[in-house]
Amino acid sequence: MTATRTEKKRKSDSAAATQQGDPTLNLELLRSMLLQRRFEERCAEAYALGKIGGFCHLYIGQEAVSTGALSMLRPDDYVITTYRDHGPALARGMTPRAVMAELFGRQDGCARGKGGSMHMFDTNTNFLGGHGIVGGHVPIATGVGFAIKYRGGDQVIVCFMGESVVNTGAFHEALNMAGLWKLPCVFIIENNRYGMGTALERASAIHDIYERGAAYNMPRNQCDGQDVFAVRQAVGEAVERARKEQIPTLLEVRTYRFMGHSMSDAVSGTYRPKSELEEYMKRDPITLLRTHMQEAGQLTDEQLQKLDEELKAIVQDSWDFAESSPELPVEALYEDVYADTTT
Amino acid sequence: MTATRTEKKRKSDSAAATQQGDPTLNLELLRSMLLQRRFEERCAEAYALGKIGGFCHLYIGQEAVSTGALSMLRPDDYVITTYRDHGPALARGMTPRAVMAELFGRQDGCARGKGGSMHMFDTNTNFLGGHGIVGGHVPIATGVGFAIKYRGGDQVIVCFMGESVVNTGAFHEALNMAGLWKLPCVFIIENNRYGMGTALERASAIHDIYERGAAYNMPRNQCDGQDVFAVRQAVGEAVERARKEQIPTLLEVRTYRFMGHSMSDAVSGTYRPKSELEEYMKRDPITLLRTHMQEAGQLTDEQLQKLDEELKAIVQDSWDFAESSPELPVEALYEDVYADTTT
Amino acid sequence: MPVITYRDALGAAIREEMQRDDRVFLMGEEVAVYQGAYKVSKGFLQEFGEMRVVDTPITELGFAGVGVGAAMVGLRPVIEFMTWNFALLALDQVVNAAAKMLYMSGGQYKMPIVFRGPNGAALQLSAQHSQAWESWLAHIPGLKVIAPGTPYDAKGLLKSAIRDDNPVCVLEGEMLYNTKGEVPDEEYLIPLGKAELKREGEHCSIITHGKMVLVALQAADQLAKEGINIDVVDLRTIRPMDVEAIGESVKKTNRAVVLEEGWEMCGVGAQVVDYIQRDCFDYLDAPVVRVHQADTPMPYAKGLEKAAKPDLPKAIAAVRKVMYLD
Amino acid sequence: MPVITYRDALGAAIREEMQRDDRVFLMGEEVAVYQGAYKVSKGFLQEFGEMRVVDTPITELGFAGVGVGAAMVGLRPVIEFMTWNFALLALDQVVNAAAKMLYMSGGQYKMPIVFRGPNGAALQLSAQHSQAWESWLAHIPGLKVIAPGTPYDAKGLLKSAIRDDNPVCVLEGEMLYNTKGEVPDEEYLIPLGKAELKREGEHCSIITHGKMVLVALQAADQLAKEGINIDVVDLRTIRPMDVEAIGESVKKTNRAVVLEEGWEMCGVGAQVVDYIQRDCFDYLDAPVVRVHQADTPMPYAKGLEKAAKPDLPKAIAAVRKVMYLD
Ligand SMILES: Cc1ncc(C[n+]2csc(CCOP(=O)(O)OP(=O)(O)O)c2C)c(N)n1
Ligand SMILES: Cc1ncc(C[n+]2csc(CCOP(=O)(O)OP(=O)(O)O)c2C)c(N)n1
Ligand SMILES: [Mg+2]
Ligand SMILES: [Mg+2]
Repeated sequence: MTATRTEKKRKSDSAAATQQGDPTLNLELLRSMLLQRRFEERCAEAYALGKIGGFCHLYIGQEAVSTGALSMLRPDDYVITTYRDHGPALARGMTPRAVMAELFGRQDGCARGKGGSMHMFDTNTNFLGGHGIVGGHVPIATGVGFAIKYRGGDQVIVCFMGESVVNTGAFHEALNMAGLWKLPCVFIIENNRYGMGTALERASAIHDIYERGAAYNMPRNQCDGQDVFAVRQAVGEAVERARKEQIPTLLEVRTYRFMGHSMSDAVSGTYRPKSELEEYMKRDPITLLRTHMQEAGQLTDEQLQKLDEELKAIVQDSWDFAESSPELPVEALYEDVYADTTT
Repeated sequence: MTATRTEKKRKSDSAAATQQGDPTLNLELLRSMLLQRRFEERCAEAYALGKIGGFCHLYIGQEAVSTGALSMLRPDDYVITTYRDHGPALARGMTPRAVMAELFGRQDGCARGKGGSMHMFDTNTNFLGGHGIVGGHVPIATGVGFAIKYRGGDQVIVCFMGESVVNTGAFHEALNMAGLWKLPCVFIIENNRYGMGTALERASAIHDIYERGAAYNMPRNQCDGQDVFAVRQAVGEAVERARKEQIPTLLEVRTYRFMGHSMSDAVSGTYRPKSELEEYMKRDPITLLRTHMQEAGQLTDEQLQKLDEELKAIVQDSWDFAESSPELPVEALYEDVYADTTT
Repeated sequence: MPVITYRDALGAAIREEMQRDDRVFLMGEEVAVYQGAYKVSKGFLQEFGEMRVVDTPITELGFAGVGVGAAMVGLRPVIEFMTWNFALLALDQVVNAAAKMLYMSGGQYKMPIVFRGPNGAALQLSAQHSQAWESWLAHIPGLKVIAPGTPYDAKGLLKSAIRDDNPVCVLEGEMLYNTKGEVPDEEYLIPLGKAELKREGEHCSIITHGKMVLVALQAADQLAKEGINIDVVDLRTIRPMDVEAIGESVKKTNRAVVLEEGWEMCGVGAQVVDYIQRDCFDYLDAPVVRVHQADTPMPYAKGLEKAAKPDLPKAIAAVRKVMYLD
Repeated sequence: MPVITYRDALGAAIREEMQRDDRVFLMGEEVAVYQGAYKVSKGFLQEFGEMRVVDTPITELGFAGVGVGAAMVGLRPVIEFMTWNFALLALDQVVNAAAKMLYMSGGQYKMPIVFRGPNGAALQLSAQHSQAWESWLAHIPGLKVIAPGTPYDAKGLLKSAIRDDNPVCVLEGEMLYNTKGEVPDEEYLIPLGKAELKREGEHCSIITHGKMVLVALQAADQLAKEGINIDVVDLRTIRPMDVEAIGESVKKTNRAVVLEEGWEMCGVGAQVVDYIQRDCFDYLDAPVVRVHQADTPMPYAKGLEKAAKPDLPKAIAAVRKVMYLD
């Protein structure tokens, strides 16, 4: 039952080829990825200006993962992730306004300004957070898979996580249950090679971490996380398996973060050399897609510039919106502690 | 680096053959196993009489695991296990008197009567307990392995655990660190097929659980836990690897418990049929060893009977000792909460 | 009225709610095939099937999180911990996920989940298996915490807990499961957050909850023979605590004993004392006296265990002390 | 006397103890290559090497247990939690293993281990990253718990903690790491279990610990201008608590405010109130007033976060209240 990697790769190649030819789709993918990039750039600026506070983890460099994966979902599917959540939130279709207002801690934020950078939530898009405890959201994802199966639905849940998560007990317990009970979960490891300052190789006894799936009798796969088509291919297969056969998948997506771990961490230095960063930046997921489209004649320079300006304007709008959104009144402190409802 | 199972098996066969011919050794093994059996039988009796209280988990049926494994250790090695600890404590060389007095909750118990059935401890034999939280002692074992390496010693630690433990987060976190840091730990899963009333197959996504070792880059193996020679062989290899190369091993030993989970659980019924129990009892580890010795002409009926009587007398002596050991004075309640020493 | 055990009262509460609402399910170790470690869910697997009565691997953290996930998307999990001792492993999910989800999400994701299981010491289970966690849980905003002391309260409170849209921790007592009491056949609910005056008296209040309610009632019986009449306030819910009921009682009796199973430091009793001194400062005729477990891990030896636990003689001694009778 | 930061005082304490005793080692996330998440262990890897300064995977439960195992066989681990928020995952090892090992083993296995890291809220870190755990830890017999508020105390207490043969939990403050104070070059130790009177005054006592010590001192400064003189009792150690020091102060001032960072219910303040009403019943001129975090998870929004936290205006208001000045 466990899928082998080579099988997957073969299927990938042909299917991906077809996909890569679709200009409308490609434009959508590019738009989604570029929106995240422009958004995060402005977040860095807002953080420096003190408009955003607390811990703030940017998604720059990893946009092909969120966009590729979430482009394979239906609106009624579920998504859950870590504190590195701005990118996935936008890729899922949450409005830049709601996300930016949340970052600014304002009333119109997607969590009323109570969650902040690490805790984006949105019932409209079934976006289940934004979680701050490393590993903590993985059992929650298993629980969502359980609920889907309980109700006899054909939804799936996509659970993103950093590669450090695979060493946590929560991951192990959650994946064992998902494998045992055959739940429609797609576990996506965003392997950006570092958990804060700790390289994967210094934290995990094995380095091809998707192989951990074997311990849970789970199909597993690995793919290039800078190539949005590769991500779509691998996630698409996993989603289909989850939706049709209720079989979970562990997917390792190899990517890299172009920024520091959080706003308080240097981009390079103690734990990774500048040269390594520069090497990886050559495979910027947005550049890869853009170049592909340009070479295929799907995108002119002019179109690109227009798109970029449009997205910048959207992000500026989100900033303006956030800034004009009211602060919460002090009474709001005591709201949302308990629901005052029963069934 | 990971050892394959077939390799191991091959080595086993020849080495085991030599071992099996040593009558002095075999008599020691038989004595150790039979002592545990007779001891546990009297525990059941003492429990029924109310002399032992609380939770009490007997080891009957699994004696080849403790005896086989611990017969491969040096006195300065370390041992740690779960609440099912009377057998391992005796096999490690703790006196029946100290163990029985502990069970009776008396002053001369190995933990002054404060630990009870689940918490046997003994600094003399480096017996590190007796732990009640499923999975909790596995990171502790990794820590002992760490300390050995830290000091540059060549000791090893043997960590016994039930098969349910492999699903816990603690197991995963501990084995990853042991594999990553190459610590001299021998993790022995006593797979008696059930965790309380839950069959392994209903709790673990994979059923050959020693395969979990692959996730930790750890040599792994499986052996027959009713055959004391097979246990010695497999543990011996693991101990040597740990001692000489500081490489940990995950070893699954297939055994069966002949009693209920604890004294309050029926021997068979809801979760396992009587017929299954009877089938397994045909492979009583003591009968297997005894028959082997008898067939090899190493043991006469008379010798066996004498041994049995001697062991029964030892157990009776431990009972008498325990019964005459004083109750703790009430002030003792407040002792041992804090050490009043500093360094 | 029918007389049933605490165990069966809990079982009936869950069964009725599962019959009423198919979003309710029971999950935990040994709840299904084994019929419950303490047999609260006897017959459930047969009645509701394996999708609604779910045996888990030994993964307290994991299955608590599974419950949280299921609750986020609209199910109503009842998560059984074999005992709360093991729930220590799950507290990250209880505290960091369940208790905060509504808040962190700005009111979007409700958390209708029940965490339940036996709490506190049974008999000679030693240090790792004998802990009372109510003060820890009560510390956490976002949680509700109940500790029923009788079969009647157990059923009524647990049903309310299952219908509540917030995470509710239910602290049962292994030593209570076999105790009996009247429980009507007709459906009833007991509101969370309301204490009950279990016995009326004017000389001294005993404020207590859970397993210790029985001890308090026994103390009241015994003291009544000497003409000392005790107001026994059973908190029933620890969070939110019925501060008014405490105040009413103490303003009447002017003396209070707080009786609990757990440890002293930062225990539930400490909080009750704080409420009393805050609200009844001018009414108190003596310092409040607390009765609680000795400040040690629980020993195995029978005699020491007895010495460690709060019990009837200690409760009576406390009343005598607060009344300056000795 | 040299003036150094709280961060460097902690670092110096660990460094000196590692130099003194080669059984002492530091383990945790990011302590080595990254030089410490909050840079307490800056330079350690270079000085002591990777066997004594050990980066772990993200496995709070696991590496806490590794520490316990190492301590059982004679090492003296200093386990760093990146923050105590994450230590929630490790509490089974802290409570069920470390705190009970000596007791369960009948006095055989000592547990010379330190668990340390920042505790409580920093700035806008939101619900999952802003919790103060002292009351939970103080609840547990077998643990010692310290919460230094100044660089001087941090160094002296941490050194004592490392030399203690019991498990000691050290609650630091992320917001304190950059604060400065005088710390002598010569070696000194501060005994665990002793409070310090940080300021003398006769009108009211403020009993506090950790981060709130600075707030209490500011309050004292400000109130002094109005002629109100405050006794500031810095507990320094939460468990065992210096009950005598509390009593002495309150018997002198007859009024007390208890100021802490954590939540109200079953908080450290509740316990302090209990000690006060027990030992100073006849001395109190007013109910003790508590200041603590609002009874909500910590919100992200700056304004709400400010409203949730105990601070100088709230501390002053509490003193005025307990002195019936408003
Ligand atoms: C249980 C826990 N321990 C520690 C932390 C602190 N922490 C936050 S993010 C992080 C690194 C996580 O790395 P990874 O999972 O690879 O995700 P990435 O940040 O690379 O996306 C750490 C250690 C935490 N939030 N939770
Ligand atoms: C964390 C935790 N959860 C639950 C329990 C209750 N419990 C005690 S033993 C046991 C079954 C363990 O089975 P296994 O590991 O196979 O060991 P065996 O009893 O078969 O030797 C359970 C569920 C516990 N002690 N600790
Ligand atoms: Mg990473
Ligand atoms: Mg078993």
